[in-house]
Amino acid sequence: MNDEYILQLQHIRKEYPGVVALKDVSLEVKKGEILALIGENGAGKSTLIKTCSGAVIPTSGKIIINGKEFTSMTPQLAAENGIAIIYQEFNNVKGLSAAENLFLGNPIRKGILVDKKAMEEEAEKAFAQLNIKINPKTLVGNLTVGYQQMVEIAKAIMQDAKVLIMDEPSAPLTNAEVESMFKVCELLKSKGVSIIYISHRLDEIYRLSDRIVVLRDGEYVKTLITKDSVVDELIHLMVGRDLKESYPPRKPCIKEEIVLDLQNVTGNGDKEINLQIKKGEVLGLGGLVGAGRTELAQMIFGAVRKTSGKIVFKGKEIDPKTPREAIDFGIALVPEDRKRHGALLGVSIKNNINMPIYKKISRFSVIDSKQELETAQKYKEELLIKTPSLNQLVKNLSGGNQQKVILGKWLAANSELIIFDEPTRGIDVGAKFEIYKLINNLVEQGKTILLISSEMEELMGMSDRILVLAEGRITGELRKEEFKQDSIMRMASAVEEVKKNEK
Amino acid sequence: MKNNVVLNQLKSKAIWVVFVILFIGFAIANPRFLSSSNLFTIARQVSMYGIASIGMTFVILIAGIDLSAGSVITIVNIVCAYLMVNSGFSMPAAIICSLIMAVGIGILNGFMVSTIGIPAIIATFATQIVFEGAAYLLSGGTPIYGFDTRFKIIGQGYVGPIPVPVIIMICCFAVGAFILNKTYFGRYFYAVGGNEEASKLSGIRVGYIKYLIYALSGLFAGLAGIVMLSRTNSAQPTAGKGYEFDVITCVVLGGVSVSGGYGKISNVIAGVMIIGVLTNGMVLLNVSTYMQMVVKGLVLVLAVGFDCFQQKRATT
Amino acid sequence: MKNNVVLNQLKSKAIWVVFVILFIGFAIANPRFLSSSNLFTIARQVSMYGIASIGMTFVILIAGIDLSAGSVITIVNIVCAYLMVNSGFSMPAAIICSLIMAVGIGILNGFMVSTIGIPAIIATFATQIVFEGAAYLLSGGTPIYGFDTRFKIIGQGYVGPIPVPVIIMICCFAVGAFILNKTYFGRYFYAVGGNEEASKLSGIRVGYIKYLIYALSGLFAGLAGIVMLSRTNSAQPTAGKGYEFDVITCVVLGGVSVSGGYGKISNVIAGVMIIGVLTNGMVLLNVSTYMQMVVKGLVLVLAVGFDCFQQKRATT
Amino acid sequence: TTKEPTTDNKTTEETEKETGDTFKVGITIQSLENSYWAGVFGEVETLLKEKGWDYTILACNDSSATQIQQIENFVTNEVDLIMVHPSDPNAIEDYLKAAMDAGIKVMCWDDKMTNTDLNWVLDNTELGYTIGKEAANFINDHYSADKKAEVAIMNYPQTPILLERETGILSALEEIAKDKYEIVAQQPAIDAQAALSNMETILQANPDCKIVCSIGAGGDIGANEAFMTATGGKIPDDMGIFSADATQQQLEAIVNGEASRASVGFEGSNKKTAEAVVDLYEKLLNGETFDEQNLVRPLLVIDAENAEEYLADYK
Ligand SMILES: Nc1ncnc2c1ncn2[C@@H]1O[C@H](COP(=O)(O)OP(=O)(O)OP(=O)(O)O)[C@@H](O)[C@H]1O
Ligand SMILES: Nc1ncnc2c1ncn2[C@@H]1O[C@H](COP(=O)(O)OP(=O)(O)OP(=O)(O)O)[C@@H](O)[C@H]1O
Ligand SMILES: O[C@@H]1[C@H](O)[C@H](O)CO[C@H]1O
Ligand SMILES: [Mg+2]
Ligand SMILES: [Mg+2]
Repeated sequence: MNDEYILQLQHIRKEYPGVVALKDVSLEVKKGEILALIGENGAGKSTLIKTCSGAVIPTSGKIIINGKEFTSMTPQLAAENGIAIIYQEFNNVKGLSAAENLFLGNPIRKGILVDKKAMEEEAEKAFAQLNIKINPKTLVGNLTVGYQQMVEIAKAIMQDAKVLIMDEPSAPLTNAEVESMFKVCELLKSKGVSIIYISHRLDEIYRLSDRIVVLRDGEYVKTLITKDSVVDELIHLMVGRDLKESYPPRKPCIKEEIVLDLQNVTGNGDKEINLQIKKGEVLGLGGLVGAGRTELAQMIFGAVRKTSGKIVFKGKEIDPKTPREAIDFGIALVPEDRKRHGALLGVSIKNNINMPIYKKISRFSVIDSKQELETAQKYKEELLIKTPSLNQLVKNLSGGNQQKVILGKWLAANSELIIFDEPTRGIDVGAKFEIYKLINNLVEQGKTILLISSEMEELMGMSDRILVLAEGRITGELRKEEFKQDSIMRMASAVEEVKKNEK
Repeated sequence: MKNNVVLNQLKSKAIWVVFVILFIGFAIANPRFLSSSNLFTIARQVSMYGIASIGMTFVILIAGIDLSAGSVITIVNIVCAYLMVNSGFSMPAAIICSLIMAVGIGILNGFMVSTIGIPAIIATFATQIVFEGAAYLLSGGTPIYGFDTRFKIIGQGYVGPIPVPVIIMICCFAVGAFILNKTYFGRYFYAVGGNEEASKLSGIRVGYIKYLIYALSGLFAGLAGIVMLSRTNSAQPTAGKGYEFDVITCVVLGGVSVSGGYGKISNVIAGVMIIGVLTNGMVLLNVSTYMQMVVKGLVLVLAVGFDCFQQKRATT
Repeated sequence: MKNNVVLNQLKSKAIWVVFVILFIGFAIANPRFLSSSNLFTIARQVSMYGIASIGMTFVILIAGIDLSAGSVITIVNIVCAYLMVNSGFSMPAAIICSLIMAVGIGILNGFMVSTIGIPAIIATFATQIVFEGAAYLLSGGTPIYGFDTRFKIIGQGYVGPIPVPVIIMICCFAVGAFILNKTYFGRYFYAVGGNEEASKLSGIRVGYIKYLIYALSGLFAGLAGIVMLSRTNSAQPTAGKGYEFDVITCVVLGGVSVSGGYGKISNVIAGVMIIGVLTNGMVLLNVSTYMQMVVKGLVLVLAVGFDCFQQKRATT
Repeated sequence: TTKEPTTDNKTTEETEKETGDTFKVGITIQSLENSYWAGVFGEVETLLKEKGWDYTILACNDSSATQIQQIENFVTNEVDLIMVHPSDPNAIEDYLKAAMDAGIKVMCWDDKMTNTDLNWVLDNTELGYTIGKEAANFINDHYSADKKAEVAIMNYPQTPILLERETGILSALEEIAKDKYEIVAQQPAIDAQAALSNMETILQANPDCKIVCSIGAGGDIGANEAFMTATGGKIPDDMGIFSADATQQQLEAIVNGEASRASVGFEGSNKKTAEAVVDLYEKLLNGETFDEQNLVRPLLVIDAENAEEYLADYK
């Protein structure tokens, strides 16, 4: 065998009841290279890399690490052979400290005793290297999603692996954090570590990778040398067609009517938020992790109650105490944490889409099953949800398709105001484009949108106006013509200013 | 491919396979087992488990548990009898009052689990001992009996050849299946069982759903209590003792996931039948008490184990 | 700010507050309660709960449950007595053999839960009834007695003023706390309880950990059984009946989360003490059995409810 | 005893009050799952309340460890008398000794124990034999070697004394009705609910089973309900249930000509039993001594002939 390859996957096939996730996929990783793995949602990327650790047992095929052939893999074996993986789903233990999570499964020991102190010291160092401020003693459950992901990254790096596999590591991170992660990747590469990097953000792929492997529908499509390839080709390979612009144009559709008017809304970590959104407007909310955007969305949606201030919706003051009440007023929230808050994983696509409207489509509590099916069918087609059947459980869908199901649910609910919290996180370019078109459709139909996004490009590309939050306060507003990355960043990190104002 | 479909069908119905095996086994071991009168006897005997199992199915679907089911049966026995015998209530009035009380106990469970947030296993265990104590206090520990003879019809009557309690059970199963498959709140049960947080954010009033489910569990246990009272024609403060575990066993045998979100009434029926056939068959074969315990434990492990093993193989 | 720290400390120790309130309440209601002999009596009485609660804490930490704990106590009673009386084993040999058996039963639970994948509540319930039946079969239903008088020391002896079972309990608590806080596998218990999938993918052999935990639960229940046997000096096939629920109650009172991942031995001690003080105090106040059931249920709800309510407020 | 000095220090009035009126009694019994116990102790409670005594009645649910705990707590509480119905007498001997050493009077119900002032005993094998004898005589009257009686035993081997009772029943049948019967089933039936269910099944396996011997009230009541349903209330002459306990419900069934034929009682009724036992408490507490440590309780067969008389006692 070729010694140059540190990891080889050969003829991997994986079948699930009713689905073939991978059909004869082969892939090689060279020593010290960064290999990008890309493909649409459901292409089989996560499934493929999971076979490297035995988290998924392939139906057939073999795994060769450093020339050694494995037919059955276990997490222990993978670790022993120098493979470290950051999975797409979080894999930390909320009840243990950040330090203990870093050493999960491999604690620093003195005999049967754990050496907590040593682990905390090591953790300090690891976090410093990544340029993140986390107290090693904090329970991971008390960290934000972004920090949890940083712990994951630190954990994988700590393992001194020969191959580091990262499945959409940047999805929950903001730009600054992504930057420090890239630095670490480059450092590792210079030390001869190989990296498999999965992401839907093509700019990252171009910045980081040496070669790109494209998958489509569970099949290997092509390997490209990054510096010799162009984006359009890449997109074409991924989605099997051409995509022209990245942000579809929309007709001017902003009306005079003010749909949402927040007056001094305070609570849930936010202070005195004032904002207005007009009918048909897309209002972007920018900020760093912990800025309090999700928190604001939760209050508008009734998931958490505000402590003071007024929410005026379509001219009437409302005070939603539960999401149900907010939904009945016509408000919807597409949450950022898809698995925990968005989709009902153990329930079918059809049921998920109909969930907010079941009561409406029932007579004397009995569901009108024809209408139920029609609704689900409609949004499956509209959103191009990739599935063999509407009865498929959502947990068996790829991440991006899960997100589409959640969108379908709120479209079905016919909401007036839709709050999108990181709507394209983990979504492939093709689907992203679909979602942008959808957002346009929605506002053109007279709906109103509050868009929270940490992707600066997206925020600027899609919003009519941007408000920036920092530390729970609004620190600035930008009209379309003023959109500039630095302006947003300056406002987002205007922490000192905020503190001064407080005094 | 076709073969595979049959196999998959069989797997999802594994519990029915276990049932059929047991059934055939007993039929061979004792020919009387198959007599129509014995089959009706089994159906009559399981009717109370069947009725109570529906509420328990709902509860387990949302990853809860109702350890108070046995106590509800007991207190319904005592209260209904007390009202008829000592307070001069008419039969329907006594039944309705005691069922309302059963629902009330369910709501109390709902309050503790949903509003206060006490784990179901603890909340319903507390309810269990409180109402067991209350049943003793109310009855003074002695049986209450001497009801209107019409009261017997519920547990001992027949419509044609079919025992009334069996008809009640079938109706309850139908209602249970209807709720789960056809109504919107039945859908909510699965949703809440699968992911409470996401359900809340999809607009489901999770708190209410929990109240509803525990109230229904109380109601079905109460109904089982009424049937039991009519069958024994005498109320004992020990009537429902330990019943909850038999009922939970039926439900779990029927494949309802104790971690919530999955389960079907049709398979619960198989679970109920297995317990019925097993108990009946062992007495028919005059198996001693001690051995009955051992055998029940083993069958439980084998049946559930077979099911779990299948599923484990299917998912990795 | 400082105030807040004190408050938070208090909250995380809410169960100790409940304990102190109960303690002071009983001390005021009946002065005899505070006599040193009564306090030692309480400690001696809870020793079996305390010992068994450690294994149960481990099990509940991984979101499991061990309904067979009571049965293990029973069968250890019967087997140890049988070996000493009928098979002529020496005292230490009999103790060791029966503890090995207890561990074996735990391993069996581990096998069913971990390897086959049967839900813990069902697997251990099956074990419970099988070994309860087995205990009857072995003893023929009658007590076994007539041990070497030295055997009494374990459950009835004293070292200075301190009862031996209390010393055993304290040692067990120390071992339990040591395992959970200091050893690497103790930390794995939290990991597995908090996120099984992540633990597996991080290279923790989750299967082994489960075996270990159920085996330890068997061991601690077995130890409790030996102490009980020495205290009663006679083995009965009903010895441990229903014990598991008292033990689970102690553990949950002690704040161990039934959904796994969170819990501390120090608070479990408070849970054990509450049950002990409550049982003792109510007898001192002449509360009858029926009322005791009602009161126990209420205290359980209030104590756990208080705790849950605090936590609910803290997290929203 | 240790108690005397304290009484000496009190004024005569107080002394009189203490000896003449108020005592503190602790009672621990095996379980309340059986309606006999619940019934008798309901009456005992009424009597103690009338007297104005302090009392605590506890059930140990068949657990010796719990019973020991209850005895210890009674001792701490300095009761004047402890009455035990042992779950397992061997287990509590030591602890009763400690109670006696603390100057507490100790009485045992049912077993011949050592460390007690008085044992109020029942020979359970004898009791079982009496039940069996009634059944055997009935079998002799209605069945023969050619037409054997099919007998079902409602037992409860989980409790030792009830196991003894079952043994007694079996030996009486064997001695008195040899060859004229066949035991077709032995199934547990501590409560009416289980008994009913088991009897129905037994009737399926053995449709000609018409004789039932039960160790207690639960088996009697449940089997009676099963027979009444099976025969539509028309109980044939050769059908009969023979049992222990003689509770009101059982006596009413006998009087009404249902399947229950005879039940072996003790003092006659719950009330009489309660009076008898409270009377013994009083005697013990007033320092009376008994010639024999074991006071054997009478056994009383109640059947159609005398049932009315004892039933009157309940009304
Ligand atoms: N447990 C499972 N059961 C059935 N089908 C599954 C299961 N896991 C994955 N699949 C299917 O396998 C296919 C590949 O999924 P995978 O998660 O690997 O996609 P992906 O490329 O990682 O997508 P994304 O970019 O959205 O994360 C999908 O069609 C998915 O529906
Ligand atoms: N469960 C929790 N326990 C304690 N603190 C929390 C918890 N969840 C969030 N926080 C805190 O709340 C703050 C807001 O976090 P969050 O990431 O939700 O903000 P955000 O503005 O929505 O971020 P993003 O820009 O990623 O949307 C953070 O400072 C975080 O530490
Ligand atoms: O166990 C009890 C007692 O021994 C009593 O004395 C008679 O009835 C039985 O049920
Ligand atoms: Mg993926
Ligand atoms: Mg956020």
